[in-house]
Amino acid sequence: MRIILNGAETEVEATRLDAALAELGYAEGPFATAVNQSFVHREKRGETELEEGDRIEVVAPLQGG
Amino acid sequence: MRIILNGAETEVEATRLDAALAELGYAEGPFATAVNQSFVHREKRGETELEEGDRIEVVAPLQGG
Amino acid sequence: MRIILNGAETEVEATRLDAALAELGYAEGPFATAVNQSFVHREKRGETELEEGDRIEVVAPLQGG
Amino acid sequence: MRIILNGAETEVEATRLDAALAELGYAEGPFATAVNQSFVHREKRGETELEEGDRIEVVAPLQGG
Amino acid sequence: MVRFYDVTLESRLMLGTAQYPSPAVLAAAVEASGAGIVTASIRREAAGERSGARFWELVRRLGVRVLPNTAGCHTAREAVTTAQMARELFDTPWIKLEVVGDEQSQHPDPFELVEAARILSADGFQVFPYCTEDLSVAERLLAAGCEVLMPWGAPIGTGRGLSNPYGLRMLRAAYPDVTMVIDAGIGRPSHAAVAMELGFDAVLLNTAVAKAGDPATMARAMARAIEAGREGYEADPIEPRDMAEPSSPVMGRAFLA
Amino acid sequence: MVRFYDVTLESRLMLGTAQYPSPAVLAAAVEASGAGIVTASIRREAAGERSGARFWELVRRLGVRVLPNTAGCHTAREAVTTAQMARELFDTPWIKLEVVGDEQSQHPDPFELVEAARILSADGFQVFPYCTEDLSVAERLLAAGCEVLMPWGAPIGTGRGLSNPYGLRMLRAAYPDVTMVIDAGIGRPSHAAVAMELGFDAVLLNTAVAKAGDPATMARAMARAIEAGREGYEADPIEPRDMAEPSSPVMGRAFLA
Amino acid sequence: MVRFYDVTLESRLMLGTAQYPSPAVLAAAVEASGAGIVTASIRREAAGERSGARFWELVRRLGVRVLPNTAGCHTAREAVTTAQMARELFDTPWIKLEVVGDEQSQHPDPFELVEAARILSADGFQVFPYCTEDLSVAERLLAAGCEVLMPWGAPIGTGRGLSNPYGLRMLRAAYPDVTMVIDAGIGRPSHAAVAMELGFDAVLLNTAVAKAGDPATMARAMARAIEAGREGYEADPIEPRDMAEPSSPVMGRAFLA
Amino acid sequence: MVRFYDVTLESRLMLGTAQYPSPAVLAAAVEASGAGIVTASIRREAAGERSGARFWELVRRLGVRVLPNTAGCHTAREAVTTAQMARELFDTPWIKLEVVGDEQSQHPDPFELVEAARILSADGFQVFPYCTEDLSVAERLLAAGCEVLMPWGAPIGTGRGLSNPYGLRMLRAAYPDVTMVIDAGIGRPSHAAVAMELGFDAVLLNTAVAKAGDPATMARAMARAIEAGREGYEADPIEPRDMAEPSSPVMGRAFLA
Repeated sequence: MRIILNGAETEVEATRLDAALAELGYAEGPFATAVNQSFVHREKRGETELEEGDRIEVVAPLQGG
Repeated sequence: MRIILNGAETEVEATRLDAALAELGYAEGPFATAVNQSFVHREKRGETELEEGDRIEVVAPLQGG
Repeated sequence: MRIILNGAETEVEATRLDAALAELGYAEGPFATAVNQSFVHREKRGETELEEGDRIEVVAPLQGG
Repeated sequence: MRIILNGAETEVEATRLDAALAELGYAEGPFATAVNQSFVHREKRGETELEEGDRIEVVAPLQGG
Repeated sequence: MVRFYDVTLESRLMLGTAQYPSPAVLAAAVEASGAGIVTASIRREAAGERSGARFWELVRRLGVRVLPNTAGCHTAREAVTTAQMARELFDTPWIKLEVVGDEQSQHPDPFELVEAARILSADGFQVFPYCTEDLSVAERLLAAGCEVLMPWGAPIGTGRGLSNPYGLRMLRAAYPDVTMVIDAGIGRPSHAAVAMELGFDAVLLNTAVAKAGDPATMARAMARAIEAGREGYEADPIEPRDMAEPSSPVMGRAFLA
Repeated sequence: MVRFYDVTLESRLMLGTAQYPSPAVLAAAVEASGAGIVTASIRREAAGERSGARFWELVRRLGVRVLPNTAGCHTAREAVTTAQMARELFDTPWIKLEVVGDEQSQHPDPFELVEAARILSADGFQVFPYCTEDLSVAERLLAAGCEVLMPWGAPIGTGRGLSNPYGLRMLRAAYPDVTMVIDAGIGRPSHAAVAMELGFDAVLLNTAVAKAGDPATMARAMARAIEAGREGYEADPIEPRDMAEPSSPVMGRAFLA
Repeated sequence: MVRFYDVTLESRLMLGTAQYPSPAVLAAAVEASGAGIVTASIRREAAGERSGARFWELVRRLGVRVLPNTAGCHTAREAVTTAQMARELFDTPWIKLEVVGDEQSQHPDPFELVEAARILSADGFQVFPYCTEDLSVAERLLAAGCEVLMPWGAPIGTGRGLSNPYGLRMLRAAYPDVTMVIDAGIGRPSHAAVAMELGFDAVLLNTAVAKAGDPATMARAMARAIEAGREGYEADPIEPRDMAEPSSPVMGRAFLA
Repeated sequence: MVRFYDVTLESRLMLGTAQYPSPAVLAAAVEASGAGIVTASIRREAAGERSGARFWELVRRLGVRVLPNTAGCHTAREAVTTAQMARELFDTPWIKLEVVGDEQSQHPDPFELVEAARILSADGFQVFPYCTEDLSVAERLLAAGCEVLMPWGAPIGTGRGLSNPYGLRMLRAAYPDVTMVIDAGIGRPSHAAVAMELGFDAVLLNTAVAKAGDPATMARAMARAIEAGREGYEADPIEPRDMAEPSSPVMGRAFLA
């Protein structure tokens, strides 16, 4: 399935968000997620089904002003 | 009928705006009107029926900044 | 002899500055002196002869900005 | 005779200021003169004797702020 | 020449008509100012009062355009109704749209202002909104159809001059082609000149003239300052320098020391 | 009307003649400015050079008074000799007395300045001293015989506007009857207007006009700003207020909310 | 002591964490500042990148509270989603809400800002909105549930100091009991002191410290200036006077002339 | 560390001792300020009055150096005699040399000042002259032997902050190695910070502390502001920029719109 991960087209086999993240290599470490511009809580990733063309954002803390 | 003319309770016998204004003494001179906060065009005054408690504003030009 | 002490006319009998100061009641405490607008060092007071009409200033420390 | 004209060494034969100026080519036109930092009035040029090494300034009007 | 919607005028000064010692002084000030536009307001009139008619007659004789305002309105609804009454009274599509947040500071309320500007523009008005230097508000006012903006210099009646020249400069730079009038806060001719030097197109004044000791003279002074500031802007002024530089030539200086 | 010694003039602008792109532009700027006085300088001239004569001819045609300066002088002695030469050249007792402390900042040197002013006044000159806002220096210049003071606005050529308006205000207040001309540091029309609003009698400009993109337009702008500032001063301006107050009357406002 | 929602802190300085030459310099600056709160942001992270984790570890070791921001958001929707992600990442209900109108000036967009503030407050966030000095916007932010306001001093990164001190003073006066933090535009310690002297409760800084030649020293300087300004505000400063008066007593002066 | 002749001190604040509500408040303010130097004056004392002795005792207990002044002197002669008396009383070669032009503005008189500085320096005094930002005066004071200058910020007791920051900046730049103390005119901590950010070495305060509602707190605030300004100066601050620049990184921003 083709998705958009952080703005770049990517293929994943998984159809749920948690599995897709694991497949893409996001393991430990603090990160947060949104699908199609809506926040997906950490605990909802397992029940979030992905669809072709979904836009997934994976973000982490960064210095800021 | 009791109306509110420029903020003050007033009795009028007329039931249309144009007649009420004439009855109240607004004759010549530039003035504009609103009923219940909505503008009433000069040419619509004859077809504007008044009801008990209507708030009528009659305004004229004034110096301003 | 009539002198001007800090702007006010005063009579003294002494004719030297040290004696005049003692006569006027200046005893202990820090003070400095000028006669006719010129500074008179503490150690020169004994050799400073006064003349009729001399202007003597006696000053002490004061808060200042 | 060697003089300094406007900062530059110059030879003149004349020994009076008016003659020296004429010799140097200052003819018509508005100009004013100083010798050794002192102003020499136009009417005094004829009686101003020059000496070896005198510093002569010849100035004219110029735009200014 | 400055353009307000489809009208082009010579004078870059707009004059308010309130607070003068007398109608005669107002008339003298308008004349001395050379203003092409005066502002006016509306208010309740009692039957037979005739003061509106007298003011209207005065303005007519001055031979200037009138820009009615919605002074004192706090909501879009009030402002819209006021504008509609003003349009009928003054027979003009122009409206100086004031929607203010409180009586004290008379600061523009951007939310009600933008809403009123949308409604009035759609209704055929040519809106002159009294606003701040806020870029987002300006953007929405322009999107609503406004072709003129009237950012404040400082709160009405303060006479302080421009409170935020930097912010005004940014607003001017963001929309270089929009007609912008500095409205309110001017106290002295130099304040008006500064506004014009920043590239604004015109200045609206009232208190500074009306409450001056000599309103007509102040009106003329303001008119001159506005022209001066505009010409200064157009003449490409020198940049400020940190260090001094002699203006008289130093070459060829006589050596007299 | 402003008085410089025994001469009374209409225009409150004095214009410097240096740094213009061409004599024609200079002439156009002088004309546009309406100035009654221009400043000039002197410098060494080679035999047969004739540039002094050409400049002199230009100034004559402008039909304005000339105020020669002692630009570039660092000592009283230099300044005195320079003034004497200038008096002969320009045939006027007027001298703008500049005695500056260094080339860099061109700041007036009060010690040499006062000494030169004493000598020149005693010699019959009518001295226009270029000074700072220093009250003690002003006092001595007046005691020396000066009837005009020319305090700087900012260092020459900086175009920054008034560096120390508070100090200038104190100087103005200390000697309300002395003719005072703000000399140097003006960059924009608003700067000139501020100087006049502080109660100064005139402004002398050079770089701001000569180096503007369009000198004649800037000259006219400055002239207008100076008149505007003067009229503003005379018309008794409003005092700045801290909090906003409405300029349209609040009584009688229609209730439409 | 200053209160941010249910937290009360000693330090009135908040420090941004961006733009430092290195994490070590950032850590030194935070320590030198004594700040109790630092701001942070979020961004996309590639799988296995770990830079988020490293930054997070650094912040943890500093032992300060984190105020995440929504930097770069232009719409309420973006800001809401960003805030939600930040809440999960930083485990805090606090959010510094930035919704800006354009990249160039980074000015707050009041319309999107207020909408986002409403949504986030309703969702349990404790919102710190980056706003202007606009009184109507402030009123709506407070009505939306904000208990802290963060008006800008000047646009982000400009280091100009307060662009509109008068407007900020009016905002402070309108809501004397609301915690207000001056955010952005500070360049020098004196700018921070001025903000505190106007009665603001705290200052948020980033560029002025991070880009200074010596960030840790500048951080300490800013901390001192903020305390100085606050104490100055609390100590009831003298009013400026127009004319000089001697501070040493004049009575009893020796007569030596 | 700042050097005054052959003494090097940690604190960059000098505190005046006049105008406090009580000796106890004075003592508390000196302590809170951490000042290493206080100023004092002299005045006529009646026989048996003992107030001089009490003041002297108070100062001794404070454990700080005393810098006596010549407040109120209008001529070099008065100042010289006053300085000589002060040297005997306070047993120090230091003298803060004040020679002022009038009672009203207390402005330094450069002519009498320079003359007094010459006489006193030749007589072994270490002179701290209260002067203006005038470069020529500074040059002569240094030539007279002064190793410290005390330019005013604004007239004594006005609390206005620096009247002419540009002029002060030029003075600082002209003599970068001379110890310079801003003396007079400071009202708020931010004013003191500005003085230090301009590169001045120290600040002398009196009225701003003594007449504040809470002098000890204000003294501490001033001390902090002075340190803050100095550190800010040393930490190489950012330059002000005209346009905004985001402080949070824009690369890698999540796309949520």
